[in-house]
Amino acid sequence: MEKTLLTREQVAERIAQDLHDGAIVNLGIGIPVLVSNYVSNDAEIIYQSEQGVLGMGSVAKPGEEDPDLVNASKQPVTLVPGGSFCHHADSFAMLRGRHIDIAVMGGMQVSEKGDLANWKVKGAELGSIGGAMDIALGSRKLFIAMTHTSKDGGFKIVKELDYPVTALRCVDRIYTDMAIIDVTSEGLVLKEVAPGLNAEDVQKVTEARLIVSNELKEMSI
Amino acid sequence: MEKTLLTREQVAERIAQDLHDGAIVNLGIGIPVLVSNYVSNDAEIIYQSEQGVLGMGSVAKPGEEDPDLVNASKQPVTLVPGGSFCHHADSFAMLRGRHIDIAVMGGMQVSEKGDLANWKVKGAELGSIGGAMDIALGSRKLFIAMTHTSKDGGFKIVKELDYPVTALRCVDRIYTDMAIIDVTSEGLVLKEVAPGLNAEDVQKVTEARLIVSNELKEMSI
Amino acid sequence: MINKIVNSVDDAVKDITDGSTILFGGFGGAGVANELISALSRQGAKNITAVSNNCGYYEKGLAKLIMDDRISKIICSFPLMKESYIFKEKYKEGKIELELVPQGTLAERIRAGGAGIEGFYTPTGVGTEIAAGKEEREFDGTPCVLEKAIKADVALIKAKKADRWGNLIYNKSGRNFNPIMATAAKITIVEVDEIVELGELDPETIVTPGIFVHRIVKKGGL
Amino acid sequence: MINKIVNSVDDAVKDITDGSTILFGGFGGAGVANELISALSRQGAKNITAVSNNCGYYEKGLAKLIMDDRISKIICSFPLMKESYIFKEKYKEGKIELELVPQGTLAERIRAGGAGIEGFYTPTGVGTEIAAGKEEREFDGTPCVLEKAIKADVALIKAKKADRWGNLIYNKSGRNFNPIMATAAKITIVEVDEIVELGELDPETIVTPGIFVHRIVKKGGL
Repeated sequence: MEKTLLTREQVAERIAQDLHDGAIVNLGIGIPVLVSNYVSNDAEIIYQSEQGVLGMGSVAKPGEEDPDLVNASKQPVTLVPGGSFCHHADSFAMLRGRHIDIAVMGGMQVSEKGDLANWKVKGAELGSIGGAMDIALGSRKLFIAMTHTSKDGGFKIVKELDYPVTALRCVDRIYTDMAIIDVTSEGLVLKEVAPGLNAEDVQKVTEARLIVSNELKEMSI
Repeated sequence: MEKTLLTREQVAERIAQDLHDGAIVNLGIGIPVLVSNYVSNDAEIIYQSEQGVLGMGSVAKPGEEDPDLVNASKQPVTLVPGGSFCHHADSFAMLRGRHIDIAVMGGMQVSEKGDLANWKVKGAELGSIGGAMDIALGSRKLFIAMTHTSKDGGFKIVKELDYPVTALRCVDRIYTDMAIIDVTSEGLVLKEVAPGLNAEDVQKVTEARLIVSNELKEMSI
Repeated sequence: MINKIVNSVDDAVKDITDGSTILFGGFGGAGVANELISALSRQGAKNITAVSNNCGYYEKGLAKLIMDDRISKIICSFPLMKESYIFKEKYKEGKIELELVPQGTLAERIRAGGAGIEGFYTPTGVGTEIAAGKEEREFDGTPCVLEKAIKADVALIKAKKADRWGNLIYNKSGRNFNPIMATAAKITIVEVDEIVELGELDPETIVTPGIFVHRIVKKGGL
Repeated sequence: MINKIVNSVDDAVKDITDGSTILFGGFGGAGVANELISALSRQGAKNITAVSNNCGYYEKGLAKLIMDDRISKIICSFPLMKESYIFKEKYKEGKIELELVPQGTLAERIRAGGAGIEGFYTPTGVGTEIAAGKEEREFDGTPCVLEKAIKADVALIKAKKADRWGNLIYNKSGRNFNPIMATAAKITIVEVDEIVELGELDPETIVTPGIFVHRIVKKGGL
């Protein structure tokens, strides 16, 4: 089998398999926002969005946009039956108060302790935080979706962050275009690899040491 | 003229004269709750009640009671047009956050610095606070309505509280059955006396020293 | 499919364990989950820490739980109403511990517990016996005391209408502590007058979104 | 009689002074008081501290105020959108100071300002550059940073409907920061789509009670 990396869509598809029926989910911008496209129609998932929307539906069709109904990326969206609106302090009471089952977010770096960097490039003067710091700490489970390495091939799963921290010890699971890795008290555990890859392929592009799960398997996409 | 003390109703009537059109007012139990009976019909006063009612109306008529619409004394009341409901944290955001123009409250003791005691009898094991501590500090103006002396003739307007404190330096004006006294940075200023009384009569039953206002007058009831 | 509707109040409270911290919604008699409290009375859990504005009336509801020595501690703002004589007796017998909290601080501590805020500084209580043992600090000349979040195992609340997701609306001042208590418990159980179809509640008017609700029972049974 | 309706946006903002701290409602383009901000632009007040989730788009609204060097400091969570190029230019020129705040902390600081809470402890920001210089403290094993209330001179907010008391309802996620900003300013000025009779808004559905509102102007004029 050829060693190909997963596409962004395939990473999103794989994450969608791990959202259980009834889950309350916050999806960040980038790969995460694609996840909802792959959720089974049998599962009733409630999407929360930081600007005060619980029960966010799909992107609004042309002609049906309301400039006052947007997602976190400021695109016009819809609301599903059962959805509701609240103000920003109440929305972040949900996000900070551990009421969100799963948040899926992009990442620039994740450390072996589960520390996350994703709001500012190393050495940059400016960055935007938005809801990232609150959501990273406040969600019951935090999934990170990202490419396994940076564009120039640099490590993103590292021993210690050298990018500005978003939150410490917050990541539960990392989904990359090569692997699924759990953050545990023992360290990073390699759970699944992309079709055609093996543990060694993944370790080579991972600065932090990976513990290979006894149940290591290929992702099914 | 005979030296008679004001009735509870007369104290309430006099306080009502000092509520301006448009004021947002919180009335405590006892004399304060009577105040609304004496407000001019020309004035639009909005009554806030701690359990989450803004725009509280009169006591409900028999047959029109709703057990879910009560005042702070747990009596059935009504809501006026323009009134609204909110939850307890939002209600105390109003009360603590200095959004109430005038609160009127009963008092056991007031000190010359404007400290208030009204939640627990001296030496008692138990007392009820309710909203008193929040309202005393959080209102823009705090009016105290009380008898000038205790039942056994003891001082209630004192140099230092010896009853348990409700809040420090919170009282703006004291209305008693004998006088109206302002708390100022200079000390207590006697502004008005009940018909037939003079400053000396009031000072005799007041432990704290009273500064007699140059504009001292008889209350008009 | 999400369906938080439970068949009976007894089912709804059956797994509450001894030693639980329980939030009881209501202000006086307004917005009290009477049937859930009766079910808790039948259920038997003891050594409960209760959080409630009042201490129950006569020998019913929360007062019955106190009478039966099921409540070991109560956190409240207004314990002394003449209808709360059971509390007073039990307090004098040393059967129940009291943590007296100003009403606004009680509300804010519960809200903080639900919002992931661990503590806050309020001017309320400075210079009073409530501040004893608490850290004081000045902010721009305003002295404040540090108060800590209240988080609970269970909330027993009352609402007017719910849908199967647990979205709630309330009736008038029956709202009171209920919406904030809903946010601060691991398991929030709601007694409602009416259950409606999903989508029937106007999204602009939902006071408690379903995210904070775990079990719904209809008053008087389904 | 209480009547908070003002004839024009220019009248509504005319007394805003140089050096004011101003809360700007909205999230992206949702729930932004565009006409009030344009009026403020005409009005001329400068040396403003702005509190806003974003830094304005293109060369309009808040971005125009920044372009005209009217904003000396901005407190926000998300300054870098590609449409916010004016902010970026002015920041690089040293013409505007930035206080970057996590979005939830920004919301909570504003809410605290309106609620008389002077400071609070949040886990958000611990171990990040946001925590620099802030007090840290652990609560039951959760490390937190101390954040302080934001209080403002003026709030410029957007709502859907108002009555003459200033009771407000909003449109969908146009709600966002507007209700909390309404509570945290000495003068809250609201731009609304529609003014209705007193009593027309359902008391159960009013999001911002009139107690928090001082001036109302109708979008597009009366």
